[in-house]
Amino acid sequence: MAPEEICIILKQEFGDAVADTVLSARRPYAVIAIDRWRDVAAFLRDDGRMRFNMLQCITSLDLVKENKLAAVYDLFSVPVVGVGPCAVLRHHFAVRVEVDRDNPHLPTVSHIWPAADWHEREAFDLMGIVFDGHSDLTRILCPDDWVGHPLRKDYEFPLEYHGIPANTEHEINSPRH
Amino acid sequence: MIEQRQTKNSFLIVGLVLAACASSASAQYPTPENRPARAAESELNAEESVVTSTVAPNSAVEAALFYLFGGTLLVSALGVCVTKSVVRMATWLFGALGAAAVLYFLMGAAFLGAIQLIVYAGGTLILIVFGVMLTSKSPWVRFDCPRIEMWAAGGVVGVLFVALTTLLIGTQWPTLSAAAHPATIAEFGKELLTTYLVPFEVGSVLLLVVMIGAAHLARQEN
Amino acid sequence: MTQLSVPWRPRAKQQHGPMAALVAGFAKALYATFAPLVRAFPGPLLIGAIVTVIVGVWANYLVFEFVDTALVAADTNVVAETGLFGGLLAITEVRAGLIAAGVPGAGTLCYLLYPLQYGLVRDVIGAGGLLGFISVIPLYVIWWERKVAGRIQSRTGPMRVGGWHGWSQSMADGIKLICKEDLCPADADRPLFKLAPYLAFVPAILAFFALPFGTYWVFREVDVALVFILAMLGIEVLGVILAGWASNNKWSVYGAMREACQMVSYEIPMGMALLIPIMAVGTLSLTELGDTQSGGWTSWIVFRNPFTFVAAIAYYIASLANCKRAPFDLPESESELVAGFHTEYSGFRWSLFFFGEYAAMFVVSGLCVILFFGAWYSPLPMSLAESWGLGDSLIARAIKGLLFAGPLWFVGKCVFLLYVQIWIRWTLPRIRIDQVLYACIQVLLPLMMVVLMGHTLYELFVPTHGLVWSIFNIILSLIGAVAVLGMIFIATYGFWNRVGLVGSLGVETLPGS
Amino acid sequence: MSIGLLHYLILSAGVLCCGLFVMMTKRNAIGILIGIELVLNSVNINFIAFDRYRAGGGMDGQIAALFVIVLAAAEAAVAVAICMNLYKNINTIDVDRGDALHG
Amino acid sequence: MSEIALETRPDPLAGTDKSEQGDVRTEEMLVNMGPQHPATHGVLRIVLRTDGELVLEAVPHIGYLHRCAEKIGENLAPYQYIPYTDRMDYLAGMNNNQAFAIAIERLAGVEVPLRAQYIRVMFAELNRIASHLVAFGTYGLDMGAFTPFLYAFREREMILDLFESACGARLTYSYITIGGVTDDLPDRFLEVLDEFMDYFEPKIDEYNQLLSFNQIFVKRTADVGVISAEDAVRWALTGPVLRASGVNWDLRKSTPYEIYDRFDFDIPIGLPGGSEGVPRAVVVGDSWNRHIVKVWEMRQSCRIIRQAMEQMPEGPHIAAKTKNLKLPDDEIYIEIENPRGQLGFYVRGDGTQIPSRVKVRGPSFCNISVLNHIGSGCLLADIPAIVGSIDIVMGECDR
Repeated sequence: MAPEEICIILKQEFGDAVADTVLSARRPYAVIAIDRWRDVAAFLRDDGRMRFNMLQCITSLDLVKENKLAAVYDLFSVPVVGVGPCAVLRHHFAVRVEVDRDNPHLPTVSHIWPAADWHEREAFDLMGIVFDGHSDLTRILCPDDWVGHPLRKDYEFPLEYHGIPANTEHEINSPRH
Repeated sequence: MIEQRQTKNSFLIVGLVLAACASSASAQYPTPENRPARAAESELNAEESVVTSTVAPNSAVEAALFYLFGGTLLVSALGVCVTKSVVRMATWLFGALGAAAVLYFLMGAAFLGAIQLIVYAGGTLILIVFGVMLTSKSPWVRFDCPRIEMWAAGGVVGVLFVALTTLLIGTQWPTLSAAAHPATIAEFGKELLTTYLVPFEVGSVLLLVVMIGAAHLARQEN
Repeated sequence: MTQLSVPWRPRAKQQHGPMAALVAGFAKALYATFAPLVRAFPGPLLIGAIVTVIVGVWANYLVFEFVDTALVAADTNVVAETGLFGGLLAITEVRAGLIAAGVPGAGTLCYLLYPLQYGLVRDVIGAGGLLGFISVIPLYVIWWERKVAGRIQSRTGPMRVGGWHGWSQSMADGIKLICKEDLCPADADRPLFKLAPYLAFVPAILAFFALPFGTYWVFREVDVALVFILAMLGIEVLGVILAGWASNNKWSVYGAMREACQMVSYEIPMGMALLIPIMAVGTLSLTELGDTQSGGWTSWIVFRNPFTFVAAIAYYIASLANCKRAPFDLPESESELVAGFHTEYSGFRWSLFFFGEYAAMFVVSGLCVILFFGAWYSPLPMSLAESWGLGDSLIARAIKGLLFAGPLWFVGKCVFLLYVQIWIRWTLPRIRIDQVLYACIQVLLPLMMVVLMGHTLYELFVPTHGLVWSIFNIILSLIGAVAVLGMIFIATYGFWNRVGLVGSLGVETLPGS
Repeated sequence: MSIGLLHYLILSAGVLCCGLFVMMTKRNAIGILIGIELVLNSVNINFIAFDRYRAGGGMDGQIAALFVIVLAAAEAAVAVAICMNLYKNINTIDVDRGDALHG
Repeated sequence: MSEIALETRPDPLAGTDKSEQGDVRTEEMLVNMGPQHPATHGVLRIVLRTDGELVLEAVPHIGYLHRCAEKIGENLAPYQYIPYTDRMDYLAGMNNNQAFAIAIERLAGVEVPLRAQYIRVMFAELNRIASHLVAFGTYGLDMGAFTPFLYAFREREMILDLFESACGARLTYSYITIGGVTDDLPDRFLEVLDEFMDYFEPKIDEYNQLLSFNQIFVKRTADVGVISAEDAVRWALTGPVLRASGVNWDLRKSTPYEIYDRFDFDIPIGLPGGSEGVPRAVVVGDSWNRHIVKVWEMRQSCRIIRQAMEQMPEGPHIAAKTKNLKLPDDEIYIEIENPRGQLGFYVRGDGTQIPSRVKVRGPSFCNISVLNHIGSGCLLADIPAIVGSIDIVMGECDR
């Protein structure tokens, strides 16, 4: 199914919850409002026309200009033998959910797609988006006591971590090269 | 409360053992004169063995080895007493078992010595250490015993030892020369399957029962 | 150069103990002396060394035998009365005996031979020789394992140390290990941690003292040799368990538990497999067991009847498990348990475990050879040697030793079985613990029970010298011959058709050229 | 000096006393088992010593010792199994804690 | 916020039989497997809750090799970022280069010459073979078989020799770059490659004999760590792990990128035990299938390479303008089939040369997240079997 059709169906089903659809871009996506996102997600997974059974990736974005953070969900429909006739759809689609940059709270979808578990942890770790309802929202790549969320545009790298100097070139008068 | 009971138990055990020891030690040990029929036989054996035995060590060496390994045995046994960690106790026990096996060799019971090593040191001891590993919370399990109880037990055991030693020294033991019959395995097997056939079979059945029972006990739910 | 301020404290330079320094110095001197020689004449030196060892050992044996003869000639009861301190003959008598035997140089020789009538002296010499052998065996089995593994894996294995195919690699490794720091984890049970390697090492050594290398080539002839050796192999486990426990490391404890499970269960089928030759021959003495197989390779116990054949294979499998060799190397399985029971060990203590393991490998192979594969007898029957009428001269005995029977054959067969162990290790993956126990308790044990019963019935009811016997014997012998030849063929085929070493597809043109 | 029966008997008395002491003072079930093993060993030394130093043929003492070893192995197996059962039920192998009959 | 009814995490013991629970019960123990452990293929740390040899829970912890690859991508022009991509999955550098190159090409609208595409596909498939050889060898190592490892590395060396002849590097190639490949093929390259293919293809059978169909190996891996097709899709597992679960899904076939639609090849998927060439004990989605799918894929890669060699056109090897590309104010997300699964690159431009966001979807990252789900209730020795069969590279997992 083409992205246009998916957007039309989503608009039919959820109306205003589909805040925006970007179809002209190289990679079409729909922007979904936060409050309906979980319903949309469940619909995308379970509806016979959608069957997005595989959540490939959650990309967190720092939209500084709009003072927003965003999470982009890339969904695939993968044929699974023996899971109904609709399971042979081979389309993919992206959904973007935007949150306020100062208070970034998103509902989790890790119960819908277990794959979201670690992606959400990563988005939390590196971008600071809090996924409400996530069972174990801890840092995944950075150490547990790390300060700040490195992928934000205003992030400043610390000069020292537990006594280990970072940015060693500037700190130590050792010959370079 | 607990201590009292424990101490009482100790006294009970010691009393029983003392009584048993005393009764057996005061009994008249059968001397060669009491059993003339066997005596002749043994003399015959002894004469033969002087010629054929190649293992009979000379008495000074035997004494040296006895003191060496007897000492090891005693030290190890004392080590078991004073150690608190169970695995270390098992290690001391290994020393005791090994020394005892050497003493068996020294007394000409080579088969028993080997069996002692293979069954006790190779089997039972490993079982014990295994049991410790399976049932220990922290690596070093210690269950401390109240000091009073230690002293009480030590006193009781000391008294027992003194009593036993006195009794042993006081008894008239028959003195037979060191060159007794060297037990060959063939004889051993023959005895086991003729005179001692019933105990032998009972023993094997017992082992079977134990095997099943132990497996059942360890597996049991709840 | 500016000092980098690091949050960790730089470690003080490690101090070697005087003993380690001494050993290292000695080894260095040894190496400096011999390495150039070996580099110059690798082949002749190696062959020369082997010949020297064989001749030396044999000469030693002949001297002992000679003294015995002389003593017996002087007094028939002498052997019996010779205790650890009690020598009976005076020097004059020895000299007289020598002169009577027509030995040249009796005047000086008698002084050399005189001490040999003391049991203690002979024991010390014998124990020294045996210890030398035991310490060389693991070194060379390790070296050989590395060479074989290299060949199997299209590598070369050690090539540098010592010159010729890295012949002294193991010695270099040993010296390195001795000089390494003897680490003990802070929370370990120190005394047990330090004791455990010896508990694993010493029993393996003790087992050699009852292991005969030939009819008279045994340190202590005891009639319970077999049980004794089994006991020693069993005690070795205790060291491993204590090591795992005392390390206070969870992986070590896992290794120890696995070891305990595996050993205790595999000792049973192993013992049962060993019972079969014992029943067939009727003795526990390894020397007697070996001597019944002197009639050529068809008289080997493995070919005695179908049940002994199965028992030999079962024993070999159980023995692999008993000395922790692949595919039963669970106690130290590096991909699961880091290094199992010896995770925390380093240096000398670590190497003790390996000494013990390789010594035990030799011992179980030796048992297998003695009990099933004709002990120290060659495939040719001894009767052939007698029919040649060689007599009893030195040369005749040398010919007999090389062609018919002798420690060389024993060691050779052991080395072949060791080779098979190595071969298996570098070919097969590792079994899982539940499969190990399943294989033991539900496969090997019932099999051995059936075999034991079958063997008993066979021995009782099938005539040992009849048509049936001959047919079985011939069939089994052929199977065995085919198996051995097949192994040799496969090995040779693999060797000749080996693929070139890594990187054979050389790059000729680099970018930009 | 020559070693006689008495030496072995005194030695075994010493080991016996050590074993009893262990049985009395250790709270750990496996510790008590170790004490029992010591006692059994002292018994075995007695048996074998009597077998060696007594007059008369036969090897009754050795065979008795063999049976003792067999029984000790059996007893140890059962005892360790009981310890594990105890541990499963009351989560310790302290014998004083196993006084209730609800196990 | 927690009024949302969530699926509870699976009970670690739910999968095990009741009789197993009643077996000899010992102390529960927390064991740290890694980050320094021989079986964790780098710096993966798995916290195991065990009862004796039984694993009740296996929680993977990652991040020990985090090198801020995504942050670096926000500060470099794409052609400068290419060398960082092959350091992510260092066993499949070519494929990583290719993925990022394709993402930038699609975003910036760069046309790639046909010859360059053929060379790319050829090298990507060669690298797939090399990567699967490592996976094969190290899996043998995890199972305690040391020899297949060295055989696999011997063959891999030859592939690396070929790579070296083409680009001078043996591990981090940066060969596939934006708009094509950095250099044209060296002289005689195709001849040598042909020689290698002739040598290599029969070797696959040898490996199978030595390891894959070895009874012990089959016993160790069959029916171990079974992932059902539904689970595999729910956890977004990709690559051989997904296909071993019986899902016929390969981006080279389903959404062909580059010129994969010009080749004739099959997608090997996991087969149930008893099918042709499959041992009886095997179950779809178990470790053995995950292993064998990789071996079968090597054969398919050989087919693709042979076809690419035949069809290799003449022409330029790189597009005219590849540097100083202005990235439009737009975004792209592409995925390609890496040896380990689907490697995704999200790139967002903002009108300058430097992307404003680069996101990497690492297949190892997603694949290893399923470990706790399948690893609970198995034996300790099965954990290396599962981790090894999932075939992770921590460099790409942690990025």
